[in-house]
Amino acid sequence: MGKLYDKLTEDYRIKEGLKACINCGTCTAICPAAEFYKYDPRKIVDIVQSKDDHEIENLLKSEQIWYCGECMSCLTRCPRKNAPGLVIMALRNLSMELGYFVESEKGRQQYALAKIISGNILNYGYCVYARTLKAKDHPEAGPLWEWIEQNMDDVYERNGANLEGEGPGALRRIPQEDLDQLKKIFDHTGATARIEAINRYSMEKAREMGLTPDEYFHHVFNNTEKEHLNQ
Amino acid sequence: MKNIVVIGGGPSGMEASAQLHKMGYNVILVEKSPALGGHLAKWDRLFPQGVHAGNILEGMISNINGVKYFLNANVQSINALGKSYNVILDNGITVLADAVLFATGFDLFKAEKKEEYGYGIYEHVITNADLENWFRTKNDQRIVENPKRIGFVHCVGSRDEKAGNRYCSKVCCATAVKQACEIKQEFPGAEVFCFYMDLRMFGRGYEDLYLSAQKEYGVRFIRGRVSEVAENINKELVVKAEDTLSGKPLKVTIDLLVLMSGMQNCSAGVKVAGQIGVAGMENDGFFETKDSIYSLQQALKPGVFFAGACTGPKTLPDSLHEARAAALAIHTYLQARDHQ
Amino acid sequence: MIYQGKQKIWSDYQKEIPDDHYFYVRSCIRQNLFPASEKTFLDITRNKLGKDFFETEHHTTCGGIAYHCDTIPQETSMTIIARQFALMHKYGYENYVCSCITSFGLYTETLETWHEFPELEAKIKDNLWKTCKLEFAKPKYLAHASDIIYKYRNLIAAQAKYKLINKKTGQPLRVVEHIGCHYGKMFPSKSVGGAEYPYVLAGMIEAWGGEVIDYPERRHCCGYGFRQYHIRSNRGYSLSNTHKKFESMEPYKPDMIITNCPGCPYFLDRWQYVISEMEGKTYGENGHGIPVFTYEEVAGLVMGYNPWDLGLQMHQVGVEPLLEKIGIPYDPKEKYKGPGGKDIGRPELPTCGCL
Amino acid sequence: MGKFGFALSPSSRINLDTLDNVKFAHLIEIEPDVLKCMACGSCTASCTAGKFVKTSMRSAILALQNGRNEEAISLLKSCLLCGKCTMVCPRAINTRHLIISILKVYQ
Repeated sequence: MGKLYDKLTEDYRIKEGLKACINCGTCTAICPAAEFYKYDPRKIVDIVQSKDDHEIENLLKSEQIWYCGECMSCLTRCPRKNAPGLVIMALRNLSMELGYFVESEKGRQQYALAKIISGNILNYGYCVYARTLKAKDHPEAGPLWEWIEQNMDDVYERNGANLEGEGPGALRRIPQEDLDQLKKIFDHTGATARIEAINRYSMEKAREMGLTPDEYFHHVFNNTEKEHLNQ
Repeated sequence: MKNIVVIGGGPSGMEASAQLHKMGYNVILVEKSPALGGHLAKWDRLFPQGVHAGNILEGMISNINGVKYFLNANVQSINALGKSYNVILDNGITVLADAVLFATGFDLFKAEKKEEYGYGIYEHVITNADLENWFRTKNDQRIVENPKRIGFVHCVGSRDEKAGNRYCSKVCCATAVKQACEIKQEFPGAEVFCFYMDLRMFGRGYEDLYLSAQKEYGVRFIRGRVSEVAENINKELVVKAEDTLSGKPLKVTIDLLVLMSGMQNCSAGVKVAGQIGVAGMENDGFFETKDSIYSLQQALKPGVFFAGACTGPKTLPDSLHEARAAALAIHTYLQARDHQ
Repeated sequence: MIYQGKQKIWSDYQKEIPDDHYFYVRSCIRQNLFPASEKTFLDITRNKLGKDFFETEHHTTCGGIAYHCDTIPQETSMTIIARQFALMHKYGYENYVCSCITSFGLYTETLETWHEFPELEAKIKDNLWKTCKLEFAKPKYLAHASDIIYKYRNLIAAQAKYKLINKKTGQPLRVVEHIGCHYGKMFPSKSVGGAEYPYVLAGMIEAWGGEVIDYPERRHCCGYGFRQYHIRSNRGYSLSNTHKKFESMEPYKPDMIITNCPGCPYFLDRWQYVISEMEGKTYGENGHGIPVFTYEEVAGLVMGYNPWDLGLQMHQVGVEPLLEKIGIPYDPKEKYKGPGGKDIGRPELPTCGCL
Repeated sequence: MGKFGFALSPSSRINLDTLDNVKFAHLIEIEPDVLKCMACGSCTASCTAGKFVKTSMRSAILALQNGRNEEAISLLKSCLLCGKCTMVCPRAINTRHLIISILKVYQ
């Protein structure tokens, strides 16, 4: 029926995660996001299955598709074997493909996420990496992390890691040939294109907001201004 | 005289036997348990008007006067022999039956399979059948004195692909509303909640039952399927659902939770039927009838008939209608067979 | 709670876990936050139990966190996973064990999706050849590292020096177990014990002498939420979900928490610190927090490892009260020392001073 | 937000354990028909004010049952008392009268 809906159904996560929803609410009942955000996974799935392009477009530009934590608790309980969490992933995917993600405050955070996480994978072969984990960005890591950051080599050695070392072990330096293969995989399977698209749309948005790339990063990482909480 | 074997001594089996006996057939009724009555014997009162199950059952038993029946008896083997069926019971009796009627009824869905509801794990979670038993005997330690809050969960093992049962069990909504009113009679001070997805109050008098549950008994209906039940340190139950009408997650702590277990085709019946190639349908496990509108009492195999819940969830009156229809269908079949 | 009811369910979800010969793959988060746990895993399996767990430096992240932060497409994570499987095959292994729960969930999801959509599997196979020139293979058996410790729990108990018992009272310690969401919630049949009453950690706790606590929010997510943590302004989500769990477990007075997920022990540990800073509230005894452990750390403790070799100094919530409860000796002066006893100072105490 | 840059979020979950239903009990005394609502939405569908401002009899009754009294009042404050909802209610609730009673009890 709708073009956006058809595009969504190309995603294997929609094929797997959306049969007919009966609106029973078992997903929302235990959803960690539904209690704290203006978020109801049941309603999102219902909008998608309505196949209404106008509504789906609104959804792709909305804050709500970014509230899910992808814990997949919904999948355990759905009596129709649906996975609202997988539906969300497909929506996010399409929102980024079409550049709609920059229309929402939470969607704009993809810029920072791509920089941090995809950056770590390409540079080091890890999703998170001690050298890039800064106490100033992670005050919750406590005074302990400040100490670790200041004594990183010693702390990791004492804890049996092989930080930047040769051969196997925790936090070893992953050989360049393997990082090259990861890069090839990124290029070949759309991850590089994804990063480029996120950057392109984000920089357009940054210009519109009158922010430099660094300011934009800082802004999306640290600030939210809209009311996202469900009171 | 023609022999007819009726398998299952619940309401449909008894009613069909009584009718066939009156028509002059030699009926052999086989019941696997020690008493007649099936699930009816375990029930206290019946919706919509609260008639006592015991009174109905008494009438049925007196009505089968003259029918030969065997209790504690199982069909050991059954096989086609020309146009008849050779039925051997485990008590040594063998019958060459001109027709076989499956009135094997249903098994209650095993509520412990819905692990997230904690039946058999949390002390104060019971089923609809457990509650009927308590209404009759007042003996169940899981039911505390003067509960403050009581919940009913509709669709347990029904409308649930994960539980393997996609279909609606038809009678649970009315049963839940009936039981909600009855428990409110027992504990007038308790708050009672029904968690439902759709209220299927389809029969005569059912909608009135619903209305009276709301207005006379103050039962609160929450549209949302229960997602999780947990036990707190006081052994109370923490129930989570979405109030889908307001779109918000909801939590309530209760003292007693009643799971409305749905119906499944009787596994013992399926085993017997399998010996003569009569099987449950892929989509729901209930026996396949000759068609879905006109010949509901006939199996695909000639000489094999059905009555009651073995072909899908049914109310008690539905099952009794089917029992009479099955008796007539058998009679028509045997007359036509003799003409050939 | 009726114990027999749980046993019935547990018996329905038992998986056959091969005894030996595994290709071992690390977790991004654990290498950074709990490197000693992975070291202990390999030490116990290889040196204490004499099993074959092979590791190569050529394996990488599975991309799981990026996938769940939605920064890489599904096809990318599947191809990275195919590369990991290909390495396993290349080194002659058939059993694959990963240290990460996100990976375990993603591997399982990937294998199931390939099974359901063979054309996708063919595409990934082609991707793998084009990008890495590696031969496509699938593991014969996929395990999470906690499955392995579960499998060996009685062998570990046989070598144990300590039990999860309060030395003074003789009573079993009251243990909260927290299972990573992606371990069993997506594919309950791939887990030990199922999604609702997982047994993988409960089995260890029982084998080592402790008592498992069942509290109302036991099944609730720790609140990691991927993007809900990695972006600073979203962390209220993560914090609030952990808070919900602690409020729920508080009346049971747990002595300790065991987890099998990389992120959960970090969040359950650090959010206690944040709650104490924000609200002035702590959940343990005498104003302390409740110490949170990985399963390898607990295995190591009962086997008599030096607590500081297990990396317990990388926890914000202090473990000393628990060590004393069990009767495990430790040298407080050694806690924050660098390699070879080198003095590298020590972290400042949190405001409450007592975590 | 303090030094962390984020804070604990308030729960939006409906908690029936802490529900204060004294006022609702009072409402039931003077308007017992409020219990007859089956949330069909006929009232909301026909609402004159609802075309312009978020107004819903059905949602208001539900909000009262969940102890969200302010929300209920806000869902009724634009009501014109035109009575169309009374005409369409399949349970024959005198919704017009009910609205007046709600305002009396809750304001």
